[in-house]
Order: sequence, then C-alpha cells, then structure tokens
Amino acid sequence: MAARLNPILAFFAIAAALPLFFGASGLFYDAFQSIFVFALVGLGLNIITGFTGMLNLGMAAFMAIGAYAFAILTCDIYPFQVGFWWGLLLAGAVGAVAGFLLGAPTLGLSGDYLAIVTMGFGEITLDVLKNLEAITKGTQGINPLPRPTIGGWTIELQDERSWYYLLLVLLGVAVLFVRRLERSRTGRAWLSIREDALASQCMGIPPKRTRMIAFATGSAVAAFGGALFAALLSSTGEPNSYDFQVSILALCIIIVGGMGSVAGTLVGAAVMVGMNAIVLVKIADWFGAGDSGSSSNVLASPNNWKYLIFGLALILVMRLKPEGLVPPRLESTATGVPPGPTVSVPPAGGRA
Amino acid sequence: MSLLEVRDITMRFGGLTAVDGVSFDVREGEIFAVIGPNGAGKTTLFNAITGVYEPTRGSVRFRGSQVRQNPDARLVRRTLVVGVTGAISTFLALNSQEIWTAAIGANYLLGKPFPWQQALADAWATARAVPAVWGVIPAIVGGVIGAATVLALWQRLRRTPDLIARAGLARTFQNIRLFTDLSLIENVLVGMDSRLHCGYWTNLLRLPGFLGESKRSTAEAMDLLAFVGLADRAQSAAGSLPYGHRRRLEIARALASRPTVLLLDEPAAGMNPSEVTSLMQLIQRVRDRGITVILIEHHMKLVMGISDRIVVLQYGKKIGEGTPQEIQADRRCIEAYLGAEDEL
Amino acid sequence: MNTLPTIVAAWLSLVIAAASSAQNGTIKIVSSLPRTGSANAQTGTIVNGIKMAIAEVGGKIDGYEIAYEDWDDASPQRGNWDPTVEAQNANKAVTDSSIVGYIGTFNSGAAKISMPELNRAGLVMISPANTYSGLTKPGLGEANEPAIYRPSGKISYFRVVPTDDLQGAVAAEFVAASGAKRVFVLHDRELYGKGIAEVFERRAKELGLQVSGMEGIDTKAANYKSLAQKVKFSKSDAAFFGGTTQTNAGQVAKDLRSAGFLGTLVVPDGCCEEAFIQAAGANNLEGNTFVTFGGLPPAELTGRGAQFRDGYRKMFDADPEAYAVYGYECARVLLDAIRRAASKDRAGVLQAVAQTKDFDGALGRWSFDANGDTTNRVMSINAVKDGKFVFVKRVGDAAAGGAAKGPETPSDAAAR
Amino acid sequence: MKKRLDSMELDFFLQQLITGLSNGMIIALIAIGYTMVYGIIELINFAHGDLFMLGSFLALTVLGVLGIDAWTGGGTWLGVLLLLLSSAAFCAGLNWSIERIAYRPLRASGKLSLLVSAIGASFILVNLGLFWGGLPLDVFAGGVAAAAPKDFPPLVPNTNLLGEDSLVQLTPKDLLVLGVTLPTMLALTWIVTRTRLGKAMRATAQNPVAARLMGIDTDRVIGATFLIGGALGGFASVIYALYNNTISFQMGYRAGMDAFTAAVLGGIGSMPGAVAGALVIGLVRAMSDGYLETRWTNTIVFGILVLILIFRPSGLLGSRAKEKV
Repeated sequence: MAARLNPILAFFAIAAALPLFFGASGLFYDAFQSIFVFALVGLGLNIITGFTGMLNLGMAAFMAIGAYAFAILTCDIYPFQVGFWWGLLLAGAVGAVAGFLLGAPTLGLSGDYLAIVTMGFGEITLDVLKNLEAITKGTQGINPLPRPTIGGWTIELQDERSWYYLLLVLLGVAVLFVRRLERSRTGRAWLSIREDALASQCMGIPPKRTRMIAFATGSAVAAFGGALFAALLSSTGEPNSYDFQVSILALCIIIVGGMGSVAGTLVGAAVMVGMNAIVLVKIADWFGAGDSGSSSNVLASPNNWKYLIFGLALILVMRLKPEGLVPPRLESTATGVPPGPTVSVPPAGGRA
Repeated sequence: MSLLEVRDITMRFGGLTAVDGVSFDVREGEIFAVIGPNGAGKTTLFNAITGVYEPTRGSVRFRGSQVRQNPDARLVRRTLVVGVTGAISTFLALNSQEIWTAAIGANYLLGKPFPWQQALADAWATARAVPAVWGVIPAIVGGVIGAATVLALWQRLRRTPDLIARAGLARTFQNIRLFTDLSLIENVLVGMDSRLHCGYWTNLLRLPGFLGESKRSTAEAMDLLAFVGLADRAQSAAGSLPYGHRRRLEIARALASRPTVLLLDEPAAGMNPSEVTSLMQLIQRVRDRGITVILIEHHMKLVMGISDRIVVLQYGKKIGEGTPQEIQADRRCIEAYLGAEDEL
Repeated sequence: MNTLPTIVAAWLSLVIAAASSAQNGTIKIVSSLPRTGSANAQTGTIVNGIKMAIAEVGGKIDGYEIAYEDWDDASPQRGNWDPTVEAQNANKAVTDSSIVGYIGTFNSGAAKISMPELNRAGLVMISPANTYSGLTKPGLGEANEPAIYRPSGKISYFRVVPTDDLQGAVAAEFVAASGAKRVFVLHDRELYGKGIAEVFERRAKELGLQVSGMEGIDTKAANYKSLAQKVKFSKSDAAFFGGTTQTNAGQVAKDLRSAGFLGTLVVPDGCCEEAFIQAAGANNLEGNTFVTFGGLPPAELTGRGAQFRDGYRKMFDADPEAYAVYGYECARVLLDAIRRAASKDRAGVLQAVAQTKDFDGALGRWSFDANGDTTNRVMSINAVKDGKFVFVKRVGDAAAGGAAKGPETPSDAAAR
Repeated sequence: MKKRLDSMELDFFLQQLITGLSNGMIIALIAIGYTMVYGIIELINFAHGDLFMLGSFLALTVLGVLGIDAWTGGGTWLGVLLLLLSSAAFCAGLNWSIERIAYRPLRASGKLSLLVSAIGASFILVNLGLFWGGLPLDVFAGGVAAAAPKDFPPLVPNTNLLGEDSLVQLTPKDLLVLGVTLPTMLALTWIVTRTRLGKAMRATAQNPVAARLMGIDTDRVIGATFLIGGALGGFASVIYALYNNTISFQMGYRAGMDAFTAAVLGGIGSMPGAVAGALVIGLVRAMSDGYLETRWTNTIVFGILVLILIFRPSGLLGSRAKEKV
C-alpha cells in the first residue's frame, strides 16, 4: 500500500515546494490554480468512472451546479449570504443531491446508455441555468463572490500564493477522503462493480445503491470543485463555461492520467490543464511574437493551430501510454508476482 | 424439511426452452450435484436459482419462503413519496421563476436585512395563484411519472442476485468471474461485504469501529485464503493467478459471506487429476463446515465420489434423481450422458 | 515509477520559460480577445485595426517602443472565450508592469471577470465590443453593478461602442417607422443578444407595436425551420433577431426567408460584418433585412474615418469589417493617451484616457463620459444590396431612447 | 372565422411534421454511422460528427471548383449526384484512415483509451475544418473569415410543391432528403442482411474472437464498417448542406450529438433503432419548437430520452443482450 501512496505524496510535496521557485510568476499561479480545480473535478469523475466504471459525459453539469449553488448562497445580490466556507460545504451537498436525483432513476442503465443520459443532463443543466434568468441571472453570470476568511484574515483574490495553498490544502483533503473511501468497504464495492457487476451483485453487493453512493460522492466532489472554480474567478462566468467540452476535458484528465488512479487524476489534471494554460499560450506567444503583417491567412495565426495540437497530443498520449500516465494498482506489479500462465478459458459450450 | 425447494422452474429465451419444469429439493448439509450433457440447461437453472435470470415460470423457496421483495407497505410508501415529490418538483420546476421573483426578487434589497416571513408568504401566494395549466396538470403528470418509475424499477429489482446472496446463497461461475484488478484479499473482502457493518460515513471519517472491523475482516479473509491454500499471494492481483488457483479464490470469495448454500458451477473444469483430487477434498471440507453444496459438474469421478444426491438434466428436463449408485444404475441417465459424451 | 518526476521536470522547464521578463524601454499594450473558435473572424479584424493604429504612429511614442501582444482568451477545449483564460490574461497583464493598456474584451461576460482585477491594479481597459449596459451604467444592470467592477473606486474601464440600451431602442424605432404592426423578437440567449432584444421589445411596446412572440434560440441547432414557421404563422410583419453571426444569425435569416416570411428583419451590429452576408446568403437578405450599427459604416466615414478605411485597404488588402474600426479606435485612443500622459506608467495613462475629450476619431468626434462610456451616439442603419452593406440612414444623434428625426421607411430604403 | 383558424392550426401541425421528419432523416443518416461503429467495436466515435462536417466542406469545395451552382436543368441533379458521390468517397476514405491510424493500434487497450483517441481525432478534424474555411475560393468568400459559417448555394430550389398559396410548404429539398435517405437505408439493410460482408459484420459484432476463429478477417470487416459509416456520413453531409444551406466548422458537434442520442434512443447497435430514434428526435424538436418554447427544446428532448430509457433500458428497438454467465 505504501508504494501506492508515493506518487500522491510526491505530487503534493512538489506542489507545496513549487512556489518557492516560481513565486514571482502570475502565470504559474493561474495555471496551477486551474490545475487544482480541475483535479477536483477529475477526482469526482474518477470515483464515478474510474472506480465504479460508469461512463459519465456530464461532469461539467455538476461543476456548474456547485458553482451556481455556491454563488446563489453567497453572492450579495441574494439574501442568503452564508459565507465562503458554508457556501463550499453546501455546494458540495447540493451537488450530491443533484447526483442522487439524476442517479436514482437512471443508474440501472448499462454503460453507454448511462453515458448519453449524463450527457443529456449536462445539456439540460446548461439550458436550465440559462433559462431561469430570475434565479441564475441567465448568461450574465453571478458576481462578485466572497473571499475566504480564516480567523478574521481574508484571502484577497490577488493574494495568489495564499489561494494556491488554500486550493492545495482543499485538494489534499479531498484526496485524503477519496483515498479513505477507496480503501474501505465502500471503495471495494465500487471497484468490484467496475470489475464485474454481475459477480459483485452475486456477492451480495446491491449494485444500484452502491452506484448511487459513488455517483453522489463524485458529484459532490465535482460540485466542490465547481464552487472553487467560481470562487477563484469571483464569478460563475456564464453557463456556457460548463459545457460539454468541460466534461470532455474532465474525462481526458482521468483517462490520460490513468483510470481509477487518484495519483493519475492529479497528474492528468496537471498535464491536460497545464497544456492549455502553459504550452498553448507559450506556443502562441513564441510564434505570435513579431507578427504584425496581414493575418488574413488562417494558417498564419498560431491560435488556429490549438485544436490540432490538443488533438494530436491526446492521440499521442494514448498511443504511447494507453493505460494512462500513472496506471492504477501499481502494487500488483510492484510485489513482483509473475503473471500467471495464460490459460485459455475453454469457450463456454452452449447453455450447459 | 428441505432447505431449498425448486419447483417447476421453466426458462424460455424467445422460442427456446432452456429449462422445462424442473423440480427438486436440496436438504441441509448435503452435497447435491446437477449433471447432464452440454446444453442441458444446468447453468441456466443455476442462474434462475440465484436471481441472475427471472424464471419464466416456477418458484424457488429457501427455508420455506421465496427470496423476493413482495409488494408491501414500504413499496406503497416509497411510490407515494416519489410520486408526491415528482408532483411538487414538476410544479416548482415550471413555476420556480415566478415564485422566486415574488419571494426573493421583490423582497430583497441590496444590503438590507431580508424579511423571511414576508418572502415565504409571497411565495405561497404566488404558488396558489398559478393557473391549472401550469400547476395542477403538470403536477399530476409529474406525480404519475414518478410513481410509475418507482414501480418499473421495483419490478426490475425485486428478485436480484444481491438479495439472494444476502439470504445465504453464494455461488461461483462456470467461466470464473474474479475481480481481476483487485488483490486476492480484496476479492475475499468483497465477498464478505454483506457481513460488514461500517457505513459510508464511518469509512470516510474513520469513525470508531472502522479500525476494529477492518482488522477483524482482514484476519478472517486471510484465514479463508489459507483455507483454500492461497494465503501466500494475498496481495497480488487476482488477474495474475494461474487458472487452477482462480477456482479456489472464487470459492474462498463465495465462502466469505458465510453462506448456507454454496453453488459451484463446474468447479473442476480445466483441472488436472491432482487438482481435481484436492478440489474434492476442499469441497468436502466446505461441507464439513456445515455448508450445503450444490454443484454442476461434468467430471464423473468427482461427482460420484462426493455427492450425496444427484439430479440429471437433458434438454432442459429432469430425467433422473437419486444417490450416485441409483444414477449409475439408471439406463436413461447413462444413455443421455454417454450420448452427450460422444458428441464431445 | 519515474513518470511523475519526468512530467514535473518537463513542467518546471516550461514554467521557467513562462516567467520571462519584459524588456526595458518599451511600453506594452495587449489585447485579450477570443482568437480560437468562431469569434475569430471578428476578432481578427479588431486585431488588424489595433495593429494598424500602432503602425500609424510608427510603433514609437516619445522614444518609447510600443510593443503589442495579441492574447487569446479562448481555449480549444471551449472553442469560445474561457473564463479561466480571461482571468489568467488579466493576472498576466497585472503582473507585467510594462503593460499600460489592456484592450478587451470581446464578450461582456469576460469583461466581468477581468474588470475588477485590472481596476485594482489601476490598469486601463478599453473594450472594442462590450455592450452590456451594467458594466458601466448604474441602474441598468444588477443592484451591485457597476460598483463591483470598481473595487478601487476609480473608473478604469472604457468602451468605444454604444451600449445595448441605445441600439435596441433605435432598432425598435426603425421598425415602428417602417409601418409594421406585429413584430416577432428572437434572441440568442447570450448576454449581448438577449440584452439588446429585451430593450427592443420594451421600446417596441412603448411605440405601440404588438410583440407577437419573444423566443431564445438554441445557437447550435442545425436549422430554425420550425421556429421560422412559427414566426410566419404568427402573421408578424417584422422580426428582430438579437444575436451575432457566431450565434447563428445567418441561419436564422436564411430559414426565416425560406419559410416564406417576407417582413422586415432587423439585426444588431453583431451581424454587421461580411461574414453575416456570407452565412445568410446575399439573396436572402436583399431588400428587407436591416442591420443597426453603432457608428457609421466605413464607406460613410469622413475625415479620420475615411483615412482609416483607405489605410486599412492598403495595409491588409481587404475592406475593413465594421468591427475593425472599433479595434482601431481603441488603440488610437490609448496611444493618444500614452502620448499625452505625463508619466508613461499605468497611472499616467489611465488618467490621460479618462480625460479624453473631443477625440477626433474614426467614429466621429467624441469623449468618454463619467461612466467611461463613449459619448458617441451616432448610429446607422444599413441594408444589404448586391451582397454588400449599403448605408441607409444615420440615427440616434439625440439622447438614448429619443426619437430619431424623420425615420425613413424600409421601402424608401429599398428604393435606393 | 373559427373554421379558418382550425385549418390554419392543421396547416401548422402538418408543416412541423414535414420539418421534423426531414430533420430526423438527416440525423438518421449520421446516426447509422455511430451505431454501426458502436455495434462492431463498442466505440462512441466522437470524430464522426466532425467527419460529417468535413464532408460538407469537401462538397462546397467541389461545387466551387466545378462551378456546379451555375449548372442548370438536369445538370443540377447531376451536380447533386456528383457531390453525393465525392463526399461519400472522401468521408469513407477519411473514416477508414482514422480507424487505421488512431483506433486500430489501441483496440486491444480498452474502450476508454479508444474514446480519448476519438476525442483527439475530433479536435484535429475541427481544426482541419477551420483551415479549410480559409481556402481562397469564392465559395468560401475568399477565405478571409475562415471561422465564419459558409453559405452553401441553394442547388435544390425552395419552391413550394403544394402551390405558392399554400401555407404548408413541401419543397424539393424535403423530397431530396427522402429520396436519398430511403434508398440508402434499403441498400444498407440489404448489405447487412444479405451479403457476405454483412454477415461477417454481424458475426464480428457478436463475438470478434469467435469470428476470427471462424476465419473472418475482423480487421478488414471493421475497416469496411468504417468505410460504410463514413460514406453514410458523406451522404448526410451533402443532404444537410443542401437542406440547411449553411455549413460551419463547428456544426459537427451538434449534429454528432443529435445523431448519437438518436442511436442510443433507438437502441445502440440497431440500425432500424437508429432511424426510429432519429425520427423521434426530429419530430420532438419540431413540435417543441412549434408549440412550446425553443429554449426548452433540448431539455424536452433529453427529458424524453431519460423517460424512454427508464422504461425501455435498451432503447426503442434494442434488444437486451443477456449476459453470458
């Protein structure tokens, strides 16, 4: 077990040390703040898809629900104004309830049917957020959102180092909780459903209830991430900030990182979000420097290459590391058990 | 009284009748075998007993009662609750904007304390003023859909493998279904799940009781692995086990729930003679723990060697039942079986 | 097991590269516009306008090198502006002390995110395209707007475009004057389109028009044939679409026409670009489709504006799009302020921008008012003829909501 | 007066019916591409919608280069045929190549890495569409505004076949949609049920290992599936372009999503199911646009999807595959 904890500890140790080296760079903080937020969303999706094996294409919806719940509960244009910490907590709770409501009737569906339902839920959430203008302010977004206060000390938005560590700590708490669940009876039940739903059911594990708990937990974590996303911007942005592309990004994070691996999710978030926040920006800067001529040629602008680079990167990572960058269950190879002789299972002859 | 009464089980898949009116009784503490040529419907019968399939006709009684959720007060209550929730939420979904505007939009002024009572009163007044088209009718539709959903789901879930497993019937599978990415000990712990008590919050917050239970359960799982002779590889992934050992792990996993009845589906398939011998000993040791064993097997030496009673199936029908000696003397059974062996 | 360190090392090197410092002796201005995705067509012309303004001063003011960076606030995952990226851009701008001016944003929603950040840093922000009234005008948006965008208490955000509350009203007045009785209002459910459509609807009702329906469209739909039929069957004789080319205005116009809707169609300045004609098909717009625009179209510009038009043609070998002039104007007003500023730092430039008065711009002679809005209220109504925008008339010289004098009817306009 | 109102309401209903069916049939053509690929390798082919988008760009390019919009009379129909064939060939080839390059090497490594690869391919295709829009051709408005939607010349007239006075419109466009979709589907049904290839496809879908043991070259069969699915996408792209007269590099997203939803609604893997699902979606969209509010249409479509799946967990025409235990 110790072998598994290492990459996670390493991630946090490195992340905690990084500001010592790059403390002056705003870009550094921006990139990593998004990385932490999306790591949270990825963590939630990892519970649902990575642990329990339910393909969820609507993670952004839960992020949106978290962000809007947080905004409505804390923004001073509404009467609730529960404050930053209660807002975060309640946003997570609202996310769990939403996950539960969506899950209750649909978690009996098999794989890709569930995927399409979650995708539809993502679309519905966007539409509802846009259409219920009286409540959500439609496409305006809700702002400003409060800053966190710790014992009378308020972390202002521009105090990036404090935000960095705040997010890191919150991510750490989330990782701790997720790991605890993963390595308990609850998590074993999730994994067993992913491995073989029928066998798990025949072992007395109620599939629907187990899935529902996983779904609600994952949704809560993602909603928590969404609330932090909004808090970081001090605005919910517009509903379109949580569209299908965000769900896809979350999915790419966990698959590129390594399905079902908490460490993988963290690394996946760093790679996928970092690619956007650092690599693509840098590429645009490098190629864009000194360009003052005509830009009517579509190929001339580096920005027009971003989709291509992003897509190629995804395909390449999958070609080189199809199991993800940090595949789960390192200890099974680490303990040096040689893979058993491959016995071909005799083809099941008819209905014997 | 017999432990398990199988009565008139029939399974049809489209036009094909895989099991046709099979009945038998299994007594407590015996080793009971189901044999028959390939395609005779043995595994289908197992699936019908363990709830994987819903039998087209017939019943399975365990300790005198059917393992299934019957329509009861809880179902009625749940249907009502979901129906009413559906009705209310449909109503709110359609009218949320107006109610919100009346209660909060109109009453809240930036920076002033919020008059909660006034807001509630306004919300109630607005809700009552909603015209029937947007209020009553959608609410009825929402309620009906909610209730129908509960009933539809209940229909699908009332006789599920997990209910039957929790009642005390554990099984293994013909084509071994282990959790290959989990370690051996975790596989066994999953089997033990129904006997563990630590809930979600206990696990999340490491509340008192967590450590004790996890220690106890791990120790017990190790004992079980030792019982089937796999204790030395407890931490390796189940997927890395050689074939013969997988059967043993599957049996350990099934035993972990401390079942009353253990159903083994072709446990000796693909084993060499010495493995079969040790499997026979294992099965007998399981029975000696007081567990009733039902097994499907082609391996005649094993079946005849350890079974107390045997049922023979052919083309989905029962063609014989009795002790090994009786079956070995029954011409019909021998013909059916030898004929099938020829086909192989 | 060494995957993680490798990755971390790779990122570290990138982050080091990212933390590059600015050169001395240069003044930097940046623009933050969505450059990835569908808004690219419009933002491209804005960037051209900015580049042109800088080229006109020779890239130098008072011996200071003017450096310009074209930042993208969109991301490929989103294909549109991305709040995280906009926040990053704002932060990046704040931390780089050589940056004295921030041109942006394109989307009003994005402005909401960067405005408070930049305001706190005292960095001047000039938008070529934000039209949401709440950003500057008290009383038109939420109760806490615009104060929340000005945490420092000072005004640091300016815009060279007239706000929605002016343009929507002008469009309604035009429809009323055309003799229409029933009008169907459509919008794209975005901040800009919906805002302008709401103003249109309010003004149209005031003017005695019957609003036969108001609907928000799904901007990603393949077509609007069903909706267009609904408009046709509603017996409306005019329609207004609040939206932009990117939010599918072309398809809306096309489907309205192919459904057999023959009334007047009016769209706002988000559609005032060649791409709209391209998307809708010139035939579908011929005669009875009108585009309102805040300012005069390039062809009607005189003086400074005419110079801009000719210069743009020379530099980019293409006719300027309507939006190009806003980008140009933003950059010019900023450069002018840099020239006038006593100290070439943020505070000096901010002060100089705020003092802009009677600026001789490509859009006319105008000033920034106390809110940071342009005093320029000249608007034009344009029609489409032979696949080109043709100027119909100039409106809105009077104050907001005031009736334009002697509006022409569309049939007059068509007769031109 | 009352009577007249009724007839107008009927007209309106008929009109929405026609619009809904036409839209539904276009979705159906795309949906079959999804369902075929899914049926055979269990991959949600995210790139399919964008492949379809590129097909329409090719059609517009061919149209521009050959000047087809200037052809008259029978030439128009020849032009349409030419576009259909060229787009189909192009999409089929492209789909096949994508399978070769991005999917085949990953087939052994699990569904989800395939899925990410498909997402990556989708991003690349979107970018190619953006570049393509910048071609300096007249049909692309000289390629100045690459990202802007492009007008697709109305080769098929919009005249009302029911007479100019009729409120209900039935145009040659609607007939074109029907005239292409129906034969295509019949041909496809024939291929799948009657030919050797079709049988091999069904066998591979059922059990790839067994199919390989039986001597079926599964790689070739999968390749053929991508070819056929791509060709259908190509047909769909031309029909879509001729019906809507606008194409844009981002249109693949919604088209793909609608089609995928249709495939699932009908029971993924089932071709008649995909068609049924697509028609349901087309009709629900039209009716919701017509009688309710457009802004709620998506919500209604997905709400109905969820409801149908609760009561029929494997879609309208899907069969619940019994798991082999």
